[in-house]
Amino acid sequence: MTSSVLNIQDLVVEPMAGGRPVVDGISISVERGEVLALIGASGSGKTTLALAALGHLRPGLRVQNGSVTLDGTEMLRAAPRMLRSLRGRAIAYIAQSAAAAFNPRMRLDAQITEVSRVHRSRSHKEAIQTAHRLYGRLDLPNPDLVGSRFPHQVSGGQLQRFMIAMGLQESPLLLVCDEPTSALDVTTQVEVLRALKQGIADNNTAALFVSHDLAVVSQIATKIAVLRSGRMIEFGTARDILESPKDAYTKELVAASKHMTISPTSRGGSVAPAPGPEKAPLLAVQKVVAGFGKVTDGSPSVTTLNDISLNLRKGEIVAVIGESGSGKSTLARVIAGLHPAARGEIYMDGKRLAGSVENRTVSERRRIQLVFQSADTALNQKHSVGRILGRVLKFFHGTSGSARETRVAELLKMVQLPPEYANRLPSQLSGGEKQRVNLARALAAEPEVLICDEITSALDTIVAESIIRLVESLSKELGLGIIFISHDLATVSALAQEVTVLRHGRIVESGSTQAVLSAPQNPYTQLLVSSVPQARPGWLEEAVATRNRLRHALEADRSSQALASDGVGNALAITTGP
Amino acid sequence: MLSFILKRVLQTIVLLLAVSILVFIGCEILPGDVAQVALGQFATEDNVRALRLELGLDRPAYERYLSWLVGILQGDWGQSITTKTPVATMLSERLWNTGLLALVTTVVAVPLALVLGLLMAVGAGRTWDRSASIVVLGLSATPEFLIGSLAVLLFAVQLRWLPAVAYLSPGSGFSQTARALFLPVLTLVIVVTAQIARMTRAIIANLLTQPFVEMAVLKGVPSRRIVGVHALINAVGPLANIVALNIAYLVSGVVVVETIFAYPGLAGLMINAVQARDLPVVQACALIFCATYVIMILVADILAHLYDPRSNAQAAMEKL
Amino acid sequence: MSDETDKAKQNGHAETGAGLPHVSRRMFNMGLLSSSMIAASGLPIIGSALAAPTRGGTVRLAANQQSTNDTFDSAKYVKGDDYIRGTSVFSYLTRLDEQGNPQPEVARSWEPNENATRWAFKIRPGIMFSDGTKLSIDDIAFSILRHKEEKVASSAKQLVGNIKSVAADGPDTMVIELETPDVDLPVLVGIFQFAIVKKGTYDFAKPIGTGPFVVKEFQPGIRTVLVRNPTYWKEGRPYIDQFEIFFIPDAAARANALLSGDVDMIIELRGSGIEEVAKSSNASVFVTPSTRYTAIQAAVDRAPSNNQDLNLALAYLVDRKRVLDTVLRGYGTIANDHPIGPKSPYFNSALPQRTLDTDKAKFHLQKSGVGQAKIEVSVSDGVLYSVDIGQLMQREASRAGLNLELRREPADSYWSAVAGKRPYFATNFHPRPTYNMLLNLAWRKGAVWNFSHYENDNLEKLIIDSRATLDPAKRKQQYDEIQAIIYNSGAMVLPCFLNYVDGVSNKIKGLTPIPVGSLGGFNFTDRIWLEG
Amino acid sequence: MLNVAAVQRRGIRLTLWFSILIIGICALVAIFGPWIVPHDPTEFVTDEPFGRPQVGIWLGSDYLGRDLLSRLIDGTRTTLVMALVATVLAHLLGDCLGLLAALRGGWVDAVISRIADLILSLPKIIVGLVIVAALGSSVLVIVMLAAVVYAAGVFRIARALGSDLVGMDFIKVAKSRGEGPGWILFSEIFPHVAQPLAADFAIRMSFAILFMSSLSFLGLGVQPPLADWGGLVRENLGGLAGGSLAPIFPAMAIAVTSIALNLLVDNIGEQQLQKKGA
Repeated sequence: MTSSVLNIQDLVVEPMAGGRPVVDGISISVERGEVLALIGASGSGKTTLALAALGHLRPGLRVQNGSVTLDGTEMLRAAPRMLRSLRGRAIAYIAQSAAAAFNPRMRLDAQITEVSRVHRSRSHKEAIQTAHRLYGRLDLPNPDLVGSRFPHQVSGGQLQRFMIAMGLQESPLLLVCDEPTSALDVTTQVEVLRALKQGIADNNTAALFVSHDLAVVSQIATKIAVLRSGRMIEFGTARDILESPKDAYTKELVAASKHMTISPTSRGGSVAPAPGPEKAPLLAVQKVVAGFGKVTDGSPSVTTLNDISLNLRKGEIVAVIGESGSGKSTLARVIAGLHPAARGEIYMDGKRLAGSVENRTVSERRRIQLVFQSADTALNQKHSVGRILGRVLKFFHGTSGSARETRVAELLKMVQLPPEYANRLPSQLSGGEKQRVNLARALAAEPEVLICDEITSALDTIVAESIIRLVESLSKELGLGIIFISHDLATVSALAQEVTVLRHGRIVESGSTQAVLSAPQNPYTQLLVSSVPQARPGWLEEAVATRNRLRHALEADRSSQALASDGVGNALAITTGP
Repeated sequence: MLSFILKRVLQTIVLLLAVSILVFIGCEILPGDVAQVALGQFATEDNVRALRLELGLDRPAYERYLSWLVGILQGDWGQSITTKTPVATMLSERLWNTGLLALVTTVVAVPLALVLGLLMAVGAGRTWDRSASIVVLGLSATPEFLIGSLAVLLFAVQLRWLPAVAYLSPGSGFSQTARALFLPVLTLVIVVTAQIARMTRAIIANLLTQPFVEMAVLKGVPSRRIVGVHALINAVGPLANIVALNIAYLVSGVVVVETIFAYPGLAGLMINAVQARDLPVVQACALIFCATYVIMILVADILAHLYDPRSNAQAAMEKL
Repeated sequence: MSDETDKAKQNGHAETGAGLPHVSRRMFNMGLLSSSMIAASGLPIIGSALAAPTRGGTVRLAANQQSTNDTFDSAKYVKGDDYIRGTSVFSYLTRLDEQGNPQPEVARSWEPNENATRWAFKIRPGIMFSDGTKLSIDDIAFSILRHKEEKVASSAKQLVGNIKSVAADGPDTMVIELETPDVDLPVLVGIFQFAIVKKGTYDFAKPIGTGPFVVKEFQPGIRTVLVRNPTYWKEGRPYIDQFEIFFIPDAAARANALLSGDVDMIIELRGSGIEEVAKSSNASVFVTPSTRYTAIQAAVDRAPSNNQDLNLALAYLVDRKRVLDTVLRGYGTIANDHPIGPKSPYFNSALPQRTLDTDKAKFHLQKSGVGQAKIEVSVSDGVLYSVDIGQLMQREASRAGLNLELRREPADSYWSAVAGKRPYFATNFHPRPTYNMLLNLAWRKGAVWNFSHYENDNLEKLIIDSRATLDPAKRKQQYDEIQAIIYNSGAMVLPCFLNYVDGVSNKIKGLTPIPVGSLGGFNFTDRIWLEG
Repeated sequence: MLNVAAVQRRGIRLTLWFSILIIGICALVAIFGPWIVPHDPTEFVTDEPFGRPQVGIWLGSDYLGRDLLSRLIDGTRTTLVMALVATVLAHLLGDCLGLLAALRGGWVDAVISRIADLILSLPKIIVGLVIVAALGSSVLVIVMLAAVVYAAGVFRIARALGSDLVGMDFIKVAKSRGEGPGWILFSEIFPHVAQPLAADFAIRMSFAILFMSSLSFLGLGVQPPLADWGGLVRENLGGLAGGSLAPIFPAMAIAVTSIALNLLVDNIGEQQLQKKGA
């Protein structure tokens, strides 16, 4: 026991307001040089457990029972002074969102060396040197200069690496990483994961690694603890858990993570209907240019979409793939009429659609429905589910009274929710349920074209998979044409017949899913494909190797694009550095 | 940065122009013109006509406004209608008095309020914070005429320590001036400190719920550094704004304190001038008040800009 | 009452010219002016002749009305502090004494012709202006006649109307010719407006006078600083070196300033400030009994205030005793709805004193037939105590079943937009050196301050005739009738005469009350001194 | 340092109850005033100005010898009704314009924002003095004045709240469906901003009470014999030097009500914060 860096015994954390404990009697220990992953869906108590290791509880929570010992110190009962001296020095924390965790108005160097400063462990000069050394090891460009920037002046992936540097600055015994990569794009995730793995290895640091993504965890963890509803349901070495999960939930988790990898023999291609070539597509996007600012000669001052064309047939699912800043959400809005294009046309059934939703007919508006990424913001939190769906019915179909109630129940059934959910508020639903309501609302209009904008990205793996299945079945049952926008190749590979890859507002590759994913032509598509996490040993190293191989081709491509797409490439431009 | 300031200055000029037109129309609408009001009880039709002629009020309104505007653009504030002295002369002493009161109050109240607000935010939720919050809230909710009157009653009438009226006689020395200013400054300091401290606490306490503060805690940064450095640099913008609003209030809104302490300041002059329908003086006061407000807000915005690395200003400075 | 007016009509044309103007002058004036009330109020008479005056020191006065209208142009004087500034910087031909009689100043003596239409004034020689030039009769003539000029817009325009000419008659004699006889001319030429200025002066930004002080600093609405005029013609005067005026508009703040010793004199104490100063050991209440009044007037040329019964009902709805005790704190005299003070020899004691009488009020209300119609009475903070008197009246009105509502009007436009323009409104009036002057200003047809627009041929005639009546008995009779007419007209509810109640530091000596204004009739700066 | 919730709970409950109690009492007094006044507020109960408290005249008499308690009760009604109406009007005006400006943007937003800036840049009290001088001091004028002056502040709050929301996806959903501005404003946006606006309402009302009191204190209040709290302070301020508490009681009423309104908002705000944290 005493040799453990961290030892948590029978920890019970509960909300002050009463209710089910958030952490319910968990005991774990982390040995020197070991990486323990805590895996679970949101609400499983994994973050609370990780923060307890630092002797920290979020407001509104209290410890009901248990002990947390860090290197022999009881963290839950330590004096504030003691805690302060340990935090940052003996135990360091890496937060999920680096963008929120860095003070926006302090320079990065100052924030990273602040750890040394408050612990008076070394002189300012030494601290700076240590930090710059770390930057170099973490592959940050221009290690001696980049730290004088402010957080907003570096890219998200770089910021996350700065956070790792901050965690490693004082070479702590234990590094607590709270979903350090889940807010990142897949290609960035590869870089950060590698940096983190490197950092841990260099210092022989022990780590507590919190994640919902088994594939990510599998690359870095030596042991895995599976949490569900505040309890630890399975514990073992990474290999044991991945290869022979015992608990049913763990099995489901492992299975989902396997589904979520690219399989060249996916269902997608085979179910494609054979449309007659003479028939006009249901929806056609032709040479669309869109952006922000004043439009001169059909090009806006900031271009986010450039020369985009796309066809969608009835019953077909077309995927649009791209990372943040690729313009994929803008495309969704252009089609939905929320963001009029500067140039180019959109046709539905051969009829040209007006650019702005105000100028479209009611029927045109009804036939195209957009499902937003985050159900939290897309559903009005103050309206009940019944009201949300009912309004659409009333608006488009004039349905009211008991007919409306019946139809609401039908819609809920369609998205596999019980009819009594009509009386609930969105805040009373889980993330997956909310996304189902979000879908149901679109379906209530009885659309012909459904645009799904990143509808699974905010969801846990298992839930995401079930939503994908739902979309797939809806497409079949209702014969909808679906444009499925995602950053996640794995999701798409299981669903779409056609795929279009966007980068910096341009189409870099498109074609049938099978063709594009199994034999990508464009280096960027290749990078994307290789970056999709896989729950097998050695994937990370392969991905890094692919990345390094493609780097050159990508950078050439990038700089030429950055000129054209002005502004979007800002964050990336810095990688090449001054 | 420069274009930002230029744009704001332009906006300010338009705003001031709008105010001057508004004031002019307002004075035209007011019942009774300067001649009637000046003669008051003694106004007869003959008198009024004669005085109007004497004051040049027989000219049409737009003509009078334009000639005033031309004057202003040449730096001439015009002449008071009632006293026939240049407005600039009339303003000078009042402006000095008002400025002195505002300055002294600001110098005392702002640091006091910021420190108090920070201390309350550090101890947010503790007994000290709760009791201080209630005291501060109580003071900010107490009408200033009560604070002022009680202060006079206690310090001037009962204890005889300080003068009851803030009469600054010409050539009075420092200690005399300090004694005269003490009670009005005290009253205003109480009012202003309570306001700023309350807002400071709210702003800082809100910042303390930010993730970067949790991160700092988990880095082992002590509370005072979190509040004094991490939170404070993020609070510069809103704090500057609040301080600016309070300073603008000190210049233009202290009618009540001027009344209680018989302090000859600008606000009193403006009311006086409104009552006498002395348009050039009203205009001058209105413009000074409005300009103070706008300039204060502008300074606060520039300060916020300078402290915000995301703004262009910071980028521009970096380039230099 | 008709009997009385008839009698007045019969006796209207009294003989004129007989009698000795000089001897009877006292009778022409108000004659009520004795300082007996000061003793009664427990205040020692300030500055008895026993103590020898000392020279030097600065006296500070806090005035009550702050305004950027402050001026040295006597044609535009409107406020007490203007008068004080005027009497400090300028000299006058005559000056009223404590009894209200004109005393020589720049004029050493005066003599009228037999019907008082031509007056000869002997001018004191050797008086110098503060800029070193010599005072001439031309200057004095200009000082009087400029008030007739259109461009001067003088508040004394009506008063100067009776003066036909002013001219020198020899080196030290000045002759004033009148349109109609006026036995009170020596009083008239001493009023504040007739300050003696240099001939041709129209700009008073830098005033030059022959008074006890010269201007050191003048900031309208802020302060006036006056210093001793070394060439003042009165030997040894003024006693004080410097005199400052500034403003404390708030009555409570003014009292506090006096109590804390920040000022030496204040104009107008109010409410419990009076008691506080009275209790204090370093300052005293300085009371000047006077016939200043605040009245509720009815505009009799419009509805509903042309209803005489309604007006009389209002007269019975004022609790005069309560006004005197509560509002005025006893510093006043109960009045009987006409402007003649009870201590005046002209006072008509035959008229029954009106008191609060709900029954009589109800009787008149019944007769008036107003029923539940809303009657609005305009009051203002600019009219001293009118808001309080209005509230007392309103309370009694509600008891008598009259729907009376108060309208508090803004002070600044009160005289131009309210007084005389609304049915019922409060007015206040400072006493004039003679009642005749007051009646001419306030009760003649078309007179400036005839706010009630009350017109009565008989009254008109009585006012004109009494000015030329030299026989005291005859005059008394005329005044009795005048009072009866006003009393019965219902045009004015005048509950109380208000004393001037001021505050003076105990250090100030030599101050005596003169019943035309605050603090020695606003004319005191050359005779007060500071106790050693 | 951040774990302060436990300590706060008791304090919150206490001040919350205090504020509810005070506001409740004020409301009851305002509603039932005419039935609970011991005397007619315009009646002279004693000949003595500033009489000491005694049986039946529990707070003493005012400067004209009227019962101060009765006048205070009567003033409560005047003060609160005026402040309430002014605040309701300010919010009606400010909320509608603010949300509209946020939704519409463009020139609508620019014009209304500039007007609001203009109003905010002028000193309130002085504007008040000028307006009252021009239009006379009646309840209507004062209430409308306060409403307009405070509408500018409400506008800014409502606009800021609205601006945060108009970018939200559920608004886009409604827009893409083709919903009109009426539905979007009142059905989609309003439920979200109702609570912060209600909090602003309480704070704003305390401002309005203070503002109107200051106007009354400067002599521009309601018509006598009616008096709001500020007017009562002014009327009786002269008694302060003589040791009378007559001006203190109404001044305390102003302060306590204002404090209660602020505490109410603070507490509700903090409770919500707690709910979020839990």
